[in-house]
Amino acid sequence: MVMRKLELPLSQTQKVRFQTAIERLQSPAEGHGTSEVDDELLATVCGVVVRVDKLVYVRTLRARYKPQVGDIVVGRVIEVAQTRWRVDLNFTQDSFINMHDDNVQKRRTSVDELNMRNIFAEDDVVCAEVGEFHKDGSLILRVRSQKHGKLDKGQLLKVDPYLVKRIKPQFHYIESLGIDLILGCNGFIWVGEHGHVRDPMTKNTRKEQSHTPLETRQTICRIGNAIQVLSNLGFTMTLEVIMETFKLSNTRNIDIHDMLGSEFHVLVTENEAERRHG
Amino acid sequence: MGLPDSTQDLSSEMDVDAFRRIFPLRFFERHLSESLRPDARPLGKARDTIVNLGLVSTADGSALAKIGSTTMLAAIRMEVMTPSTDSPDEGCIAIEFHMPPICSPTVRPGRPAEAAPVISKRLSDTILSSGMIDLKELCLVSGKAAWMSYLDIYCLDADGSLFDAALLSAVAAFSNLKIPVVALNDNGRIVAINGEGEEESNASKKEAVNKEKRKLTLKNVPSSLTCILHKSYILADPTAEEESIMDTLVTVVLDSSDQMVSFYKSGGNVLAYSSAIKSCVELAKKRGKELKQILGEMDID
Amino acid sequence: MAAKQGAAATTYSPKPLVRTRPPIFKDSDLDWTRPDGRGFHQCRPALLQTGAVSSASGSAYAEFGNTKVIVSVFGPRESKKAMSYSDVGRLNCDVTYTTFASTGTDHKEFSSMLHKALEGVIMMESFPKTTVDVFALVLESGGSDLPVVISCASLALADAGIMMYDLITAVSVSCIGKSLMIDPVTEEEGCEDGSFTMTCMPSRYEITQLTITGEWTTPNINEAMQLCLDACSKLGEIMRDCLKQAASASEELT
Amino acid sequence: MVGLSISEQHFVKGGIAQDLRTDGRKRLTYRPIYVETGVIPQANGSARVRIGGTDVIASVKAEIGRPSSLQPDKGKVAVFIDCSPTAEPTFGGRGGEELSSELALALQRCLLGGKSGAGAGINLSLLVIKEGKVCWDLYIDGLVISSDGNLLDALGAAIKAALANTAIPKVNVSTEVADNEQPEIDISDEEYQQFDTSGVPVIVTLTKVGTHYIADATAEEESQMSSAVSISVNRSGHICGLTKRGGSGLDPSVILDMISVAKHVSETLMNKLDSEISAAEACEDES
Amino acid sequence: MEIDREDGRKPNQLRPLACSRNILNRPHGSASWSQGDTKVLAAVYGPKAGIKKNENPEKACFEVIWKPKSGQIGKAEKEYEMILKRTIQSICVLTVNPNTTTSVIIQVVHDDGSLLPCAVNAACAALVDAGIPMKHLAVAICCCLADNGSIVLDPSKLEEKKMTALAYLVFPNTTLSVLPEGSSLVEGEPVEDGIITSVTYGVMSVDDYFLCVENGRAATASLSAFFRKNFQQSQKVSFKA
Repeated sequence: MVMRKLELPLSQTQKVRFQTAIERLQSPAEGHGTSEVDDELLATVCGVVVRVDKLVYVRTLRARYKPQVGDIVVGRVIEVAQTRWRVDLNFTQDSFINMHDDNVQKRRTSVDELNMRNIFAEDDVVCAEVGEFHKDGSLILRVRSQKHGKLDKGQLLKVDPYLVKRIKPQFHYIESLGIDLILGCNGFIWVGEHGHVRDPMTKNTRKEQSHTPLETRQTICRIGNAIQVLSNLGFTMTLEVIMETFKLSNTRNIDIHDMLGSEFHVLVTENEAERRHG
Repeated sequence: MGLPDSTQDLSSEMDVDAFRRIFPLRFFERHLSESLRPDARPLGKARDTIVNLGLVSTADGSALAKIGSTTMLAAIRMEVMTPSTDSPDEGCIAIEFHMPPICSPTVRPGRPAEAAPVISKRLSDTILSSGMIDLKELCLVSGKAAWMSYLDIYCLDADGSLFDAALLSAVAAFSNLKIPVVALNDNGRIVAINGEGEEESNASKKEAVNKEKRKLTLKNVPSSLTCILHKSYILADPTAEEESIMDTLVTVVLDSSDQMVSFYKSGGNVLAYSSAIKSCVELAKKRGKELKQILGEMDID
Repeated sequence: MAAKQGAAATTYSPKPLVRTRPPIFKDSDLDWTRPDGRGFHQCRPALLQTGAVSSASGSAYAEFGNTKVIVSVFGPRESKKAMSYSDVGRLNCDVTYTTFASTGTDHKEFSSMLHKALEGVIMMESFPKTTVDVFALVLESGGSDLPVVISCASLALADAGIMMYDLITAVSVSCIGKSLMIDPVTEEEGCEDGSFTMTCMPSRYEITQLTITGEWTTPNINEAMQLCLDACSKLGEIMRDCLKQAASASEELT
Repeated sequence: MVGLSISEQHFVKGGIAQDLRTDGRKRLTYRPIYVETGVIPQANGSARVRIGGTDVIASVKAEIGRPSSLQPDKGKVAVFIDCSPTAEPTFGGRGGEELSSELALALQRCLLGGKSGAGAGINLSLLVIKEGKVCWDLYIDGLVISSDGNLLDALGAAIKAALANTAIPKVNVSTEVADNEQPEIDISDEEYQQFDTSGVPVIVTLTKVGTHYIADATAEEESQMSSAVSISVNRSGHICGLTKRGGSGLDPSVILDMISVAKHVSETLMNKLDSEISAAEACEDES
Repeated sequence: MEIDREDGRKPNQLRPLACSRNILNRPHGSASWSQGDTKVLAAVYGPKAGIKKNENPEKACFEVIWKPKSGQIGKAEKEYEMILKRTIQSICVLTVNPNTTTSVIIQVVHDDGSLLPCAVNAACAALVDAGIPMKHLAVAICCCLADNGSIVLDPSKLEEKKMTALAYLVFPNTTLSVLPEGSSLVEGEPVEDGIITSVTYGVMSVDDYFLCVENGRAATASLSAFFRKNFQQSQKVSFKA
């Protein structure tokens, strides 16, 4: 889980700018995890109420994903069981990909069961669709289309699930940059080098991997850090906001790593205020 | 031995090691029928025995005993205690038997071996009841101070007949014991007087309380022999493999005048009849003489 | 007949608790002699022997001066603890002291330090899903205990036929005043200003473990490192000879 | 523990090789460091240090004690580390204990010098109130709240900050006492003594991933390390302690190279830390 | 030689015996056994599925848990556990219920000498009560060698302390066999003359030990008879019910 890191040390001027921006965003500085009902600020998630000057937000104890059938999710395989893979989705119950899922495996033999790790191994990052709820509350995932399956050459970011709205499409191919961006409904976001998702049937070819080109890597890092900043500030993740933040960092000539510093956080907040009001 | 024909045939075809693993009992019985054991010993003979003295310089007395592969390291540390009011002029002996994980594949760290406390108890019963050591010799100042000797025995390699080897190492450690020269200081505490040359601040000025008593007199030294009873065979000094295959063990402890200190048999499939007991006692007597000789050689140097 | 159990009685050792401390080694004072009369850069005579424990898969006994250590290796055998899937083997280490080995100090961290020293040199992938247990017992502590345990363990692993990239040898250096002393004894370790313990693979010329305590200048570190590397390669040769002897002895038997 | 798929591992390693780590840092760049002091009012000194997602607290408690007979002219310092299971579920069981004792041992090595007490980062002689009789015992407790790699550097920094924050009451000792009696002591309520932390070293951990080594590794990066060397360096550029983790071997020249790099990195880290500490102290005074 | 003992018994005389079985509800079998003031409760659970620790695909396993009257168990109790376990394993038929574990719990109610023999007898009665298949019963007796060289049976705690040596002996019970005479003879000695378990304390001559064995053996006849009578009685009761 990503911890809220809003307790950034701000210089005096940064503090003032931050406050004005927040006030412009929503007066009385309504942070995430709150909503206004009958002029009263109510907590919408369970957690600790935090006040930073005028900003009120609720730091959730443990934000968990609440799945719906049809959601596109990104998850990590945590166990290879007899005929299925257990996947971590940040959901309270177990989630599984079944071996006999059409697209994973056409025929199912005992030899295939022994070779399950050739398809998905422990710790692999996979993209899938929420298929159905099992009787016991556990979740069955589908790996249907060509877009689903194992994700390669990139990094996984974890944000609070409520920051990702269920807006399709969730797969984005940013052609100009050669980047794939998958906003999983469960708050797992994948940023990676563009490439066709490999057919799960093809065997792992670990040897042939080459390094991601530096330029692509820089873009991946920049987008990753943009998502990190937005998550820190509690702004909803959409392709537009992410790309805008990405561009902001580029135009302001901010070093990739400095994006995680206080100054850029304030900048993004100001920019967001500008955007909503402009 | 009336072995079924099938294995008879098998045994001629099979590799010896494989036969030993798959039909251990038959393998042994084959040997026994020819009055020989797999390690080429006759039934009543114990394995080669070695005793080394004074290996641990941090202890006041120590000995290493090896019977075949079974290895025991015993060391004694002397500390001072206030004797109990019931026996104001007697010291004490505390005996502990350890089976560290190095000694056997069955012992794992954190889980002490089941056998260790049992052997511990049998050793202290045997040593204390044999009268080998007069506890009065451990007295320093009557009612005030006496020696507490901590005897720790470590099994370094467990290959059967653990009790025999442990007892042997304990006896040897006591024969190696050199009691430190000590004096009583003003605070009523006993302090060591270091060897010559050393100019210790005030302790050296004190009169030593135990100038003469540097060694313990050992009488009625106990020696022990474990035997396996299997059918009508009696196998002296079994190895771990033999112990695991044939489960009836008899341990006879005799002292130097052939008095019986302990006759120990706990369960097992074979019952001990008078004739078998007598044979075991005879073997133990013979073994006692061997051990006496081994220990006697040590005493010379 | 009633066994007298003295466990409850409180006892004390008549020996003085304060170890006689050698005179403080002044910076200018260069004619200090080591308690056992060795030169500063001279190691203690080492006695190494494989096959000390018959019931173990492999074992070794090491005696460096008064430091006496036995190490047994068991396995590769079934992993006892129920653990998650692993396609490489596991290593389990345990170091214990006998009650008479030394006064006071227990070395709980030694087990994990031994583990760290060995894990890099063992080919874990050669025994998947199983465990190799390395158990050490310090019979007597006479200084530089951990290096002796580590070297002895590597010999025992070799005796057990566990696949390794190289032998592991370990040596420590004590810094007292301005002098560096290799392979220190207990008295020297007690009053050292700094210590430098190194574990390395002598044939591959790689350092696998290194711990330094106390304040060190770079030239001092260089000197200590060179001392240790030289000593380690010498020790490596001794260990190799020991293994060769054991091998030729067993060949003669068969 | 951090689990990464093969391709992610490859991605992380590739980034390090290309000198662009996943969060955009260069190999020897630290994440932003934030210091707060005085976070535990009951302690004589305390500090919280955050380095990226790693969050640790250190507290210093001083108690009157007796010097050990071997070193009558020195006080005593003990370091304990607790890895809270909140930081990671695996810290709950034996794994946490093992890590805690490993960290405590490494910190003791880095802070307390040799057995004779020479070269200690904390000047132990200053802790003596009356030689052989009375001294201060410092209990340094470290707590890992959240773990995202590089715990040792963070804890070392937190301890340094906590020591800088430490105030020890003045003690008056009755001068003339018989040889074998404990002197009477009087602990002042008002007068406090600041602790001199100029000699306290900083710890720099260089983690080797692939053929390169990096400073301030995240948990993801640590999961890919082949070995890591933690070097504690004081202001005068002397090495005060060194611990190597990870099983794989390093060439002696690489270690020497790492030591000189660590010295270099430590200067920037030390300055950064000092300014953060003084800023935090100022901040605390303000409020 | 015939001197009376403190409680007026003859040297070969046992203290009054009492045994009741099926006294506890939860265990599969239970018994209490007393010899004079020494009283021991035994409970048997099992056979139940083998636990990992002592799994054995070929044989039934037994575990013995010794509960002293008060306090923690020490080395002596551990030794008793081991002796009892091995004794029980030698009298039970282990091949009937392979890969099972049977627990025998011994609770000391009062210790007034001859504790281990008393526990063996109690365990034996409890095993019978639980219906564990056995080859034969075991009867245990304590024999002492007094200072004057005479042999005393079933000593009280006070007597145990005064003796120069003592032996705990366990024999098979005398069987009323339907088999032809000689078949139960082993090397010319009847089966019941063989020793299952022998534990001795103190120094004695080898001849004295054999004297102990002889006296103990003689006394086991009466113990066996008591066992038989006791079992027959309860058998009748259960038939009536």
